[in-house]
Amino acid sequence: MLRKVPALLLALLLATGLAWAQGEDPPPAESAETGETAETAEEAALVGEVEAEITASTVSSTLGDGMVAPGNIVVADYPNDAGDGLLLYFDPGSEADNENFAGYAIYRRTLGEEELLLVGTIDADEGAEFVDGYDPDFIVEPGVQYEYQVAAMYLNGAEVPSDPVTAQEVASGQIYHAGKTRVLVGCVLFLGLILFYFHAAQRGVEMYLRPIAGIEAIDEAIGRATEMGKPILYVPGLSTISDVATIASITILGRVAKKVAEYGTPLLVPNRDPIVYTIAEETVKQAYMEAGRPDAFDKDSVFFLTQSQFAFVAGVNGIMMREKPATNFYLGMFWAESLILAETGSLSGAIQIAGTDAVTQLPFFITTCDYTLIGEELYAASAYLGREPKQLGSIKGQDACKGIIMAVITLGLLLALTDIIAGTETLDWLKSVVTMPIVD
Amino acid sequence: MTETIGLWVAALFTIGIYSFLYKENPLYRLAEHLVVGVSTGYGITVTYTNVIQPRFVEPIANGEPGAWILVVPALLGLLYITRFFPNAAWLSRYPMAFLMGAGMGIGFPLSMKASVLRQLEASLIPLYETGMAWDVVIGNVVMVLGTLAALIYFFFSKPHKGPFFGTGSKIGIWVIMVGFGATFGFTVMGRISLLIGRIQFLLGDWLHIIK
Amino acid sequence: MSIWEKMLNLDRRWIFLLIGIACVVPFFTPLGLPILPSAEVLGIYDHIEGLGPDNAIFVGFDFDPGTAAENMPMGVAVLRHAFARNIPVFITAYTPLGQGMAAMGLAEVTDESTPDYFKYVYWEEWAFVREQGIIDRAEIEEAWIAEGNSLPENASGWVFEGRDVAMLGFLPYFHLVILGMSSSISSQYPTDVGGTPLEDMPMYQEHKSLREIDLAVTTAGSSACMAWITYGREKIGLPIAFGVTAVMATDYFIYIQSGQIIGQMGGLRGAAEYETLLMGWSGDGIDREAYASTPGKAFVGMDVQNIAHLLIIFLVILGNIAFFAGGFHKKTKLKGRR
Amino acid sequence: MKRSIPLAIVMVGGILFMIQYFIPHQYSQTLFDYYTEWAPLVGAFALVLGVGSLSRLHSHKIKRKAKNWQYSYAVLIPLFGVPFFALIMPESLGGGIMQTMGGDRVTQGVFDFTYMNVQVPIQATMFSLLAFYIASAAFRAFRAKSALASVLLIAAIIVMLGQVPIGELIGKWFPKIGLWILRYPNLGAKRAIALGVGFGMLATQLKIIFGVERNWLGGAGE
Repeated sequence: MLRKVPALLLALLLATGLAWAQGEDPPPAESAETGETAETAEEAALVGEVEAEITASTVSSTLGDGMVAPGNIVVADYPNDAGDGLLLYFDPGSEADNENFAGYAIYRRTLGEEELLLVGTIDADEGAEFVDGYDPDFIVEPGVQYEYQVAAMYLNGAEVPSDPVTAQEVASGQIYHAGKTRVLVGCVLFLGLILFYFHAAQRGVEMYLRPIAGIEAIDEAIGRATEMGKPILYVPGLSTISDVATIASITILGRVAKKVAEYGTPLLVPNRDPIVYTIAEETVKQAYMEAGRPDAFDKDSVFFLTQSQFAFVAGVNGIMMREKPATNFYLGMFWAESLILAETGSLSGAIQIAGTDAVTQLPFFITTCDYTLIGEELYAASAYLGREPKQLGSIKGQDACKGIIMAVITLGLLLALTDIIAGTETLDWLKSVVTMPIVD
Repeated sequence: MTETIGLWVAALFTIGIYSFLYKENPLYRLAEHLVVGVSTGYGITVTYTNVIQPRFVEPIANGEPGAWILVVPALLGLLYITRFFPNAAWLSRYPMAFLMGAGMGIGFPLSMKASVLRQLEASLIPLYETGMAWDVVIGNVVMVLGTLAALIYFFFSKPHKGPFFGTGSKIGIWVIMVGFGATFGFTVMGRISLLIGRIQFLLGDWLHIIK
Repeated sequence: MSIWEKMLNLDRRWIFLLIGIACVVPFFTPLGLPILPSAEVLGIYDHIEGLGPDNAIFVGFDFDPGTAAENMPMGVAVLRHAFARNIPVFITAYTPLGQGMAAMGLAEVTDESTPDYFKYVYWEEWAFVREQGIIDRAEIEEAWIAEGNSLPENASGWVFEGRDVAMLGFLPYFHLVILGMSSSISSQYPTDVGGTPLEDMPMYQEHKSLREIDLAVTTAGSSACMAWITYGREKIGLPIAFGVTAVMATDYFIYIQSGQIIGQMGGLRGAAEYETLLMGWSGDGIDREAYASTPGKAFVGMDVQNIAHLLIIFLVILGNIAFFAGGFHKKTKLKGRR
Repeated sequence: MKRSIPLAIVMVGGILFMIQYFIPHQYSQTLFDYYTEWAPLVGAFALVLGVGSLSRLHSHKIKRKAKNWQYSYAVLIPLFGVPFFALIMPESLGGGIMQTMGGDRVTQGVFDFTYMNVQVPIQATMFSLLAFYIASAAFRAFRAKSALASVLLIAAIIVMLGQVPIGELIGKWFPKIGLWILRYPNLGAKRAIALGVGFGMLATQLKIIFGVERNWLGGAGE
């Protein structure tokens, strides 16, 4: 598998690099004011483009008192939208130096209409750009020809309007959002890898998964219980069957039950969710059959306790104190009760093996139990034991993606070191390949 | 008056639940059941007044133009009820499918962006820049190497042997343990905070012994 | 039975009693130790400090009563800060029970018994001001006072319903609601919880979609806060701040470092840091305005937390000494364990 | 009809909206707007499932006089009582719900009363029980059994001391080291876990969309 990682990485870099090179993020052009956010940088860049495209349309009206109104209004379609936005850009008039200057008012009308509507204002310190169409009361219709007027507003209430200008472009929706190429590459890559490994697994291609130390411990713990002639307690988590951890736990339960059936050790499986209960019962029964001892299956070994979280814990604690199981398994999804379960178990002197993907509960299991399957180790252990193609394929696909991430981070580390030693700026280049604009 | 009664009821339940620490008892059991009933009842009310009334009942009653189309999602939602009739239970899969499919589809690219690509982007940081404090430099190295090492630990396609995978996974598990230590410490703080909140209620709001 | 074994087999109700005492006694002997605000909390404070009546924020009460002890002081502190600066606040909830929490939080800030409370002016009460066509925040207050209303002595300001605050409440499938609000808030919430149409509210008329909002603070006891990042931040670039329970706080540092959130209050400590800032903390040499005269619940709670933490640490160490000295570690050993 | 159509809806909806993200065009936006408008309405009815199964379970318990059956009334009465008072009863008889809870408008109805004085204290107190359990587990169960567990406990103690003001009195560097742990090694570990979880979540979403994962169909007959 790992041999494929560099090739995949190359594909990723190639694809993102290509997208990047095509200039969907043009270098920030100079603008009247430099915005700090990527948003304004993008807009500024866009304005630069528009400026290059459109040369004409200069309407600067000179008024009394030597006041010059804003002019050179340029209207362009806002890119990557549903055709509901227009970008307005203009040159400030003489108001920019006036201390009474309060901001701009933007007026709009559909071509051929009389009345100008105030669609928005710009504060004095916000520059000379405006995106029209964000106000749900004055939406921009795609394909409609508008006329715009920009008026400089003064603190005394006076307005110095420009002449109305017919918009050079009409709003239109785009079929593809050019700013989302990196996300697209990521999605396609992930989708491709997962589907590839799904098919490979279903075709029966042999797939390597490294041995997981916890599995050894599981077998050993079952052996220990058998020696002592005491029961084994298996809690398949407190969540529903829609939780991945529960599904993983049920697979492991099958394996444990089979071993238990072979050794003839008693098994106790308390449940909180009624559906998980029925599935767990099926699984254990099946395991006894596979072990060739269907008659040894005790119907009362898998049981439903209660749905209430703390009442369930109280019930399981009672079992631990009465039956004194030699081994406790807590595999699946756990919440705050993890601590109460594991504490009681450790007091009863049992060997405890836990496994969950609930990060907040893992520290308690690690300090209290003898062995803990951390996060994804639980899924991997289940795939390893269950050998179910679906599960295996999914684990392998995710692993491949992790491989790509690892490769990029390693590359980043190397480039960062190069930068320190040689004083270059290679990391910035790599970062620009993966960095996405904040706004879609 | 109502307020005083309310305080006493709340205090009674608070103490009743704490009595569980000594021994399981009927008051605790009552509280355990009540909380299920009240929260669901509350949910029904709020859902009706916040969703069904303004989004369905009112537009239809006011005869808003085009409101009739809302009958479609409402009927779809009503199919959930079929769940309780074994013969028609399968119909309840339709509203679930409507919500599930599109929900997953909308979430997929956004999760890819927020949880994967953004995190990748954030781990590409310069380790050292002029003027950086030494603890930040060490921190940056620990952070980037830590992410890489912990990823190696969760990588299942290679045995944990050799300088890259062997050492990497060992460093990885140590870093993970430090991270879990932090979670542990914070969790302790959180649980105690909840207790302090209840004591503030008992001693302050109810008994007025403390401010 | 050795002395260690006896110790470890101590009835745990004694320990329960011990922690109970450790959390009650300090209330009567306050230490009053200072709390230093961290960069993560300052990030939120400074952002809100840079806003004013022309801006607007969202505050999500995205938690249930179970974690109210931690989350409520955060929500209350942010509301207090916003009201003091006359920043309009839209209040939402992720769960039905969260709506009740939001109502309680708002009530706490506007209740007469709270020190430095804000006098709440109901929508219908100031109708006459709206009829005059006044929209500016300062002018509204002027017109309201001109009508013979005066600020109660222990109150620190007015809150005009519909101008300073709108209680939007709970909606199911909240991540879709966030997405929907990115084009128009009123498409998701035609009215507030009380039935007042949003379209009539001055604060809505000035801020019609999430694009015109300057910050969303989500106080959460579950992963609900992630919806704001995935669907708010990544979709329209809305600045987000977290107020999360301590249990979750360590998991979300990655979003601060990646720049996806501007700051985070973690657990009671985070809330206490914010309260310190609201009281005009100037330990770093910067003069801050004091918005509150008395410490809030979180600050007082942190005082109590001191002793409890020391007790827990003591118990861990003592327990381990007993365990190893008593030789229990030899009894249960698995080859495969780590 | 029973399985294949829902599976097809999921697949079509999933793929459609996955692609929709990349298409800003107005038709795509309209489709999206319809969905965000309808989904909460459809989702609101899902509450029926919870109410139905609760009332069925508890009425059965009462009928069969199962163990602790009396307590089932404590579930059923508020389950229907709360919405009945809130939505149907007039305000003079304890009905109605709060309008806004700002200011001095005292709440009187059953709806507000049960929330403030039953729901809030019970739920908050239940969770606070964990403070007691954590103390007991601290003494009796949290063991530094191995080098790794010791690292975990030491980091935990530093962070715990760093979080409370008294930590600074004990050692000036406790808060500093505590924060350093949170910002760097903790962040490194959590990012790796988050990436793993992220991939796991994405894989699950794909499995549901493509009908590989069908557990959500369960329990409604074949």
